[in-house]
Amino acid sequence: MKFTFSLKPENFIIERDDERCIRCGACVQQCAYNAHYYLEEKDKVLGINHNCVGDGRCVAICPTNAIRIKQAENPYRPNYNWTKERMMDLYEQAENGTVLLVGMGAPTPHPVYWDKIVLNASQVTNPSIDPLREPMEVKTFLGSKPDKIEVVFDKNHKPEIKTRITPQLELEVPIMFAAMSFGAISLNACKSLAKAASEMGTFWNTGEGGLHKDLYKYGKNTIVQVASGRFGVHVDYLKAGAAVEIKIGQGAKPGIGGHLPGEKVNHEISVTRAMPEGSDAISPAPHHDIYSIEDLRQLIYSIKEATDYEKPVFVKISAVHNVAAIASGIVRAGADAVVIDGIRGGTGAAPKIIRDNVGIPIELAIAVVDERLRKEGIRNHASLIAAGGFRNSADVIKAIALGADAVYIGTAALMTLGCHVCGMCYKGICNWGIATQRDDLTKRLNPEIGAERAKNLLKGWKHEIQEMLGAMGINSIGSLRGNRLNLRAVDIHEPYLSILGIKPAGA
Amino acid sequence: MNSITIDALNLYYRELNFKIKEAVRKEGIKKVIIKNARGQRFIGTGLKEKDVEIIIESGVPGNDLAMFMDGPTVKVFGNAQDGVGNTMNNGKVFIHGDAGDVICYGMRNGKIFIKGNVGYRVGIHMKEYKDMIPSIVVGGKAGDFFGEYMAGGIGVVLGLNNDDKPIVGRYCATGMHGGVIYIRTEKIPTYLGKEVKIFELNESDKEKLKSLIEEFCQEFKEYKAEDILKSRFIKLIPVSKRPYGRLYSPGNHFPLPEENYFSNKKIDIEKKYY
Amino acid sequence: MSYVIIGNGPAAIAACEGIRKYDKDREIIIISKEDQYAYGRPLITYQIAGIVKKEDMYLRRPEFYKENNIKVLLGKEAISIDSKSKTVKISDGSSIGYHKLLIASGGTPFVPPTYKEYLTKENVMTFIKWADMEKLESIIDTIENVLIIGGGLIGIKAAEALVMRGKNVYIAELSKRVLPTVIDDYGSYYFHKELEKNNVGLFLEDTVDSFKIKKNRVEKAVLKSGNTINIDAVIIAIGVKPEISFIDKEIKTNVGIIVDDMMKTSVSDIYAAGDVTECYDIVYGSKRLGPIWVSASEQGRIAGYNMAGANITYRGRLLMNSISFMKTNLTSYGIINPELEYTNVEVFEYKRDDLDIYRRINVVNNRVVGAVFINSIYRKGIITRFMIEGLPFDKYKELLLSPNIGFINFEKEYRVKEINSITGYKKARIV
Amino acid sequence: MKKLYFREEWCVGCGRCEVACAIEHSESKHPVISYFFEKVRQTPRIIVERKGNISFANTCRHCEEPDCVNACISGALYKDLSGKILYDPAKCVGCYSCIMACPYGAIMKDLNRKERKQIVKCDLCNKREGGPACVEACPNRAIVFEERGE
Repeated sequence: MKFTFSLKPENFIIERDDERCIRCGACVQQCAYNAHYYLEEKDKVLGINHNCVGDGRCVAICPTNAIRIKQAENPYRPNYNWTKERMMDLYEQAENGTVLLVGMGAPTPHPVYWDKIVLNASQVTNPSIDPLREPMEVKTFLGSKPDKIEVVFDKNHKPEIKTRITPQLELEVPIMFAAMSFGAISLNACKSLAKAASEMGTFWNTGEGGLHKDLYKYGKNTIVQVASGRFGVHVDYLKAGAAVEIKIGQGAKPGIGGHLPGEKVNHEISVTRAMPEGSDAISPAPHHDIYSIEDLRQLIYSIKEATDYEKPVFVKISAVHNVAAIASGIVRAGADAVVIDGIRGGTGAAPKIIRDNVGIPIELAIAVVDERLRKEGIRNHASLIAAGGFRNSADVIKAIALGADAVYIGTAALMTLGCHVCGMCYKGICNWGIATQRDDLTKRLNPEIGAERAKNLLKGWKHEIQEMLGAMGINSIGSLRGNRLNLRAVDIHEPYLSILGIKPAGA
Repeated sequence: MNSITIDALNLYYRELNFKIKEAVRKEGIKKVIIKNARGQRFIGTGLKEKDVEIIIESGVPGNDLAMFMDGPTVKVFGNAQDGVGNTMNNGKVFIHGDAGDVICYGMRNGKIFIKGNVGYRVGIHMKEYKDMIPSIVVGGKAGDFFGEYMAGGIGVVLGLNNDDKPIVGRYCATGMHGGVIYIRTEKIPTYLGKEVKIFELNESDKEKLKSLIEEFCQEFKEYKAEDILKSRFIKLIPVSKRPYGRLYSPGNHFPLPEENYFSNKKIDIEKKYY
Repeated sequence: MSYVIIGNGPAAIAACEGIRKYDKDREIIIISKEDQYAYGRPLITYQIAGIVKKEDMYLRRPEFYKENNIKVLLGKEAISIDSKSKTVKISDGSSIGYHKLLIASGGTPFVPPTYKEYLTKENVMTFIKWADMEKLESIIDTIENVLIIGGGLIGIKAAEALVMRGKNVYIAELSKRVLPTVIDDYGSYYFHKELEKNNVGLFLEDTVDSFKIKKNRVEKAVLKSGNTINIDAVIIAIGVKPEISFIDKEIKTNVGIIVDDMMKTSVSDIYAAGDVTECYDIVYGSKRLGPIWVSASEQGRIAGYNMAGANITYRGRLLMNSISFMKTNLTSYGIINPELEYTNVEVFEYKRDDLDIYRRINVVNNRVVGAVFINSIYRKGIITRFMIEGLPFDKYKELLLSPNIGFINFEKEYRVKEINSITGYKKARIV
Repeated sequence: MKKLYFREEWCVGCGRCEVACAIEHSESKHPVISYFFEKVRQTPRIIVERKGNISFANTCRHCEEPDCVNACISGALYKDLSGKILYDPAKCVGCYSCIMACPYGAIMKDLNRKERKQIVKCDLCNKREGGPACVEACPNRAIVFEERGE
């Protein structure tokens, strides 16, 4: 162990119940951060607190539950301004002079409006519906909807739709797996999500890392992403997916590009991304062929041209100050769906200062975008997909009531695979085999298990959504979309009430 | 010869591209000649047929010529606009004139030859993987940000026209972390990206360059390969495959495990099991 | 007509099981010289030492014979075989007709003529049979000093039993070290050390010259070297030889009965298995004697299969021995001292003093031909693969010499196939 | 017959199967009690081999033609009617012939029973409901208990 002088105190304290520890060595063997150590001479297992990141692998793996990980208290004088975290960050930068990197979504105490919004339920005046006995439609179609539908009758008086419907995605449940690239997460994690999505009739997203050859078979449940780095983008890739998503921004790091460190670029990634092994995979901050809405339209249509107008094209942006105007531009540029990623959206690696301080909460963004598109009369031209920190089915249904068509879940999906939100994704040594490319770690995630668990989550949420809809007396999720009357605010003040477009509880 | 001529005058880009695709895919036509191009976008976009030739005989094709293209050859007898060979996967493009900005952005393989000048942000983020090595040869001069973020491939600027502009604009090769740029010049460009170093050409460089320039001269017949190759070139290659590796916090307080704890070495297996 | 088996050891039992795999009906008759059901002869040591009870010494439960329709003629000896009339004549005068005959008579203790007369004395015995055990048991409480003639496998196990009973043991061995057949020169040092630790008197390159008798008991032994020791009992443990005194001249024999890959003798319908045979040895590549338990069981089983009509061949015997004396244990495989037969022998040794670990691997032409492991038994059975399959030594050198022998050093394909084998390891016996 | 199969690609090398095995064969079947307070600390019948990135478990294959049973001098090892190779410690004299003969290295000395030489081997958790304990303990389904072949 390195013995260096550092001002940074430990983050976690490893408590081991010595009366329960049977010296099996599982914790030592499993911790890739080397936070456990076996002293053979004394037959003792020791913890190295400094190394602990609190990802709970040892806690889960210990056969006798002998390990507890505790948050280390601030050893310094308490100070409201200078919290332990701020001091730690400062010391870290004083030591290294670097940009602080983080993984996962922002843990900052920006208000979570979901928690202050409550749902309606039917009582007496209109009956609630029992989803166990009556049909309850949660199927959702994503894509541009025509302004009107023209129907003609042929000679035999059979109706026929004359209007040309642009390609649509059919979702059995309005929840998709968010873009996480092969690179940021392991191939086994991708496989888990892809399998779960295809079994649940929904979609997963490749992220910007291309599509590994093993994943082409899940193509019809795949959304392929085109980002500024254009990694792994070629015609076959575009055609392999069910839809193409142009990534302009990401909620966790609006305005900056991605950066996959060279040590994560192993053989498989290098094949998939078509770049040399060990080389940094840098996605520039902007797309260098998009400097205007007009340029965006050009990219959208070049993709449509390349895919023979068979695939819907999505555009993903992060939720920022004038998101409504931007979204309007995107819809007018010809996107079939707009994806908005809020400030709590996750990431494999982002500068901490950006993640925690740039962007706006997704709740507000959905509300303003939906409102603006309606006002401009173009809401039907594109679907609205929300992303960024969805934690449960209530968040999903509230987002839909605010105006979203569907949501992306990223962190929640990873948690089904074992993620404990330790936020060390950028290190590339994820103990759960998710955000890593190290062979010994990636094999800890068996896609058979991962897919089952991810699928279970979607199943559970789907049932819950049906229950909530039933309680509201609604039998189709389409009737809830943008139906803000079913929402009430508790403890939200003007002007946010008017931005969200919902009434306070009791009103 | 199995060919077709399309008059593009007054054709909407979608119609033109539809016609090209129909001809190539359904009728098996190997040579498509386009007359009177009027800035129609996406010509050749997403085409995969290897031995197809698209020749733009007159007029100017629009943006994103040969985008995502994977095999065919495109020749333009005139100027081209922005985005030529954007994210191109394979094939060849010859432009007998100037081209605009963002040429060969994120290009994965294939070759682009431009007789005249190019605009800004050319060769950004070109890639490279094993024998997939994209290359661009610019006969004239290049604007700012040539080869920015370049991750692989070969960029060549020849500066064959005699204007007094610098051969490449400012910030050439900024953030470059792979590939190589050859510039035919005596002078070192100004504001060069700090991620690259300048070298003289070695034998293998000369060979690579020779084959590219020969191909260039074969198409653009007024130039002689021997003459060009006689001139002095400089080579720019990145210092590191990881230009920003140190900018972000390494978080070095986790010593990476060298040897797994329960592996043979650490535990005295003889004591434990024998 | 029944299946007739002469002998009642592991080969006989395995043969019964082998027969019953293919033929559930036909009666099996076992002719047993001893008046006991099949028991584990090596267990005599442990019975004397008090580790097993007499009733636990039987190889099979009593019901086994009934369930499998096996008739055992206890205390009857086969006197001769008539292959023409297909009958076996037995000691009570009757003869039994056989359908298929298996000779599994095993070995008989070798007692040099000079000692033969003493065997009638009440404190002199061999150490192989049930009767020996009972004889020793009857006097065990009255004796103090015991002389064991022979420091081979039987001698060492006898010594262990007696040491465990707190007796004062002497061993007289003709060669310059104990266990001459199963251990190399250096390895025997560990046994000498362990014997010494347990106060066993060792007389090497020495044997008994004469005994002094008093009241039908041997009282003193005079050794060739001139030493005289007071003793209360003598165990003659010089070795065994195949019991072939009764067999037909037509059956081809050398020292033992020569058998083919299907355990057939040169006479049709007569099979042989166990210590009595000379069968193909994988490592030596020739037919030879190899009186070991594993091979007896294997041969018995193969013979059983073939007697019942199956057509199964034996890959060949791999010599192996596992023996321990008190805290020191030894496993050895194949050719222990290949120097005697080959010129290009490579020997790889490993010693560790604090734990008394010793490993030796003999390699000839890049093949493992023999190995000795002392106090180093952990997973060492894996080495049998190398000797049976002839795997190249240089490729797996690391594996074979590492203390942590395992499958991890094999190629992925091999180990995945092997550790997931559906039938288990078959190559050893059936090709 | 159902047997244990090991999927190397999913083994994480944690050794929980070894622990589960020891617990299952203990008297109390309690992880902590069996380790600290029982007279005999159980030796796992399953072995996890590790080297670098590779790890996998392996144990007795319950061979059709078992070498260990052939080698057993006391009848302590036997094949039961279902085909499992089982072990009767009462009959075992500790000669280690089975260890010598097993080509899988799947039989081990009982490390913790000091007063008497014994061995341990996989019994496929013979009497346990729900199949072998190692299968349940594996966090990544690297061990499966199933019927294969004919």
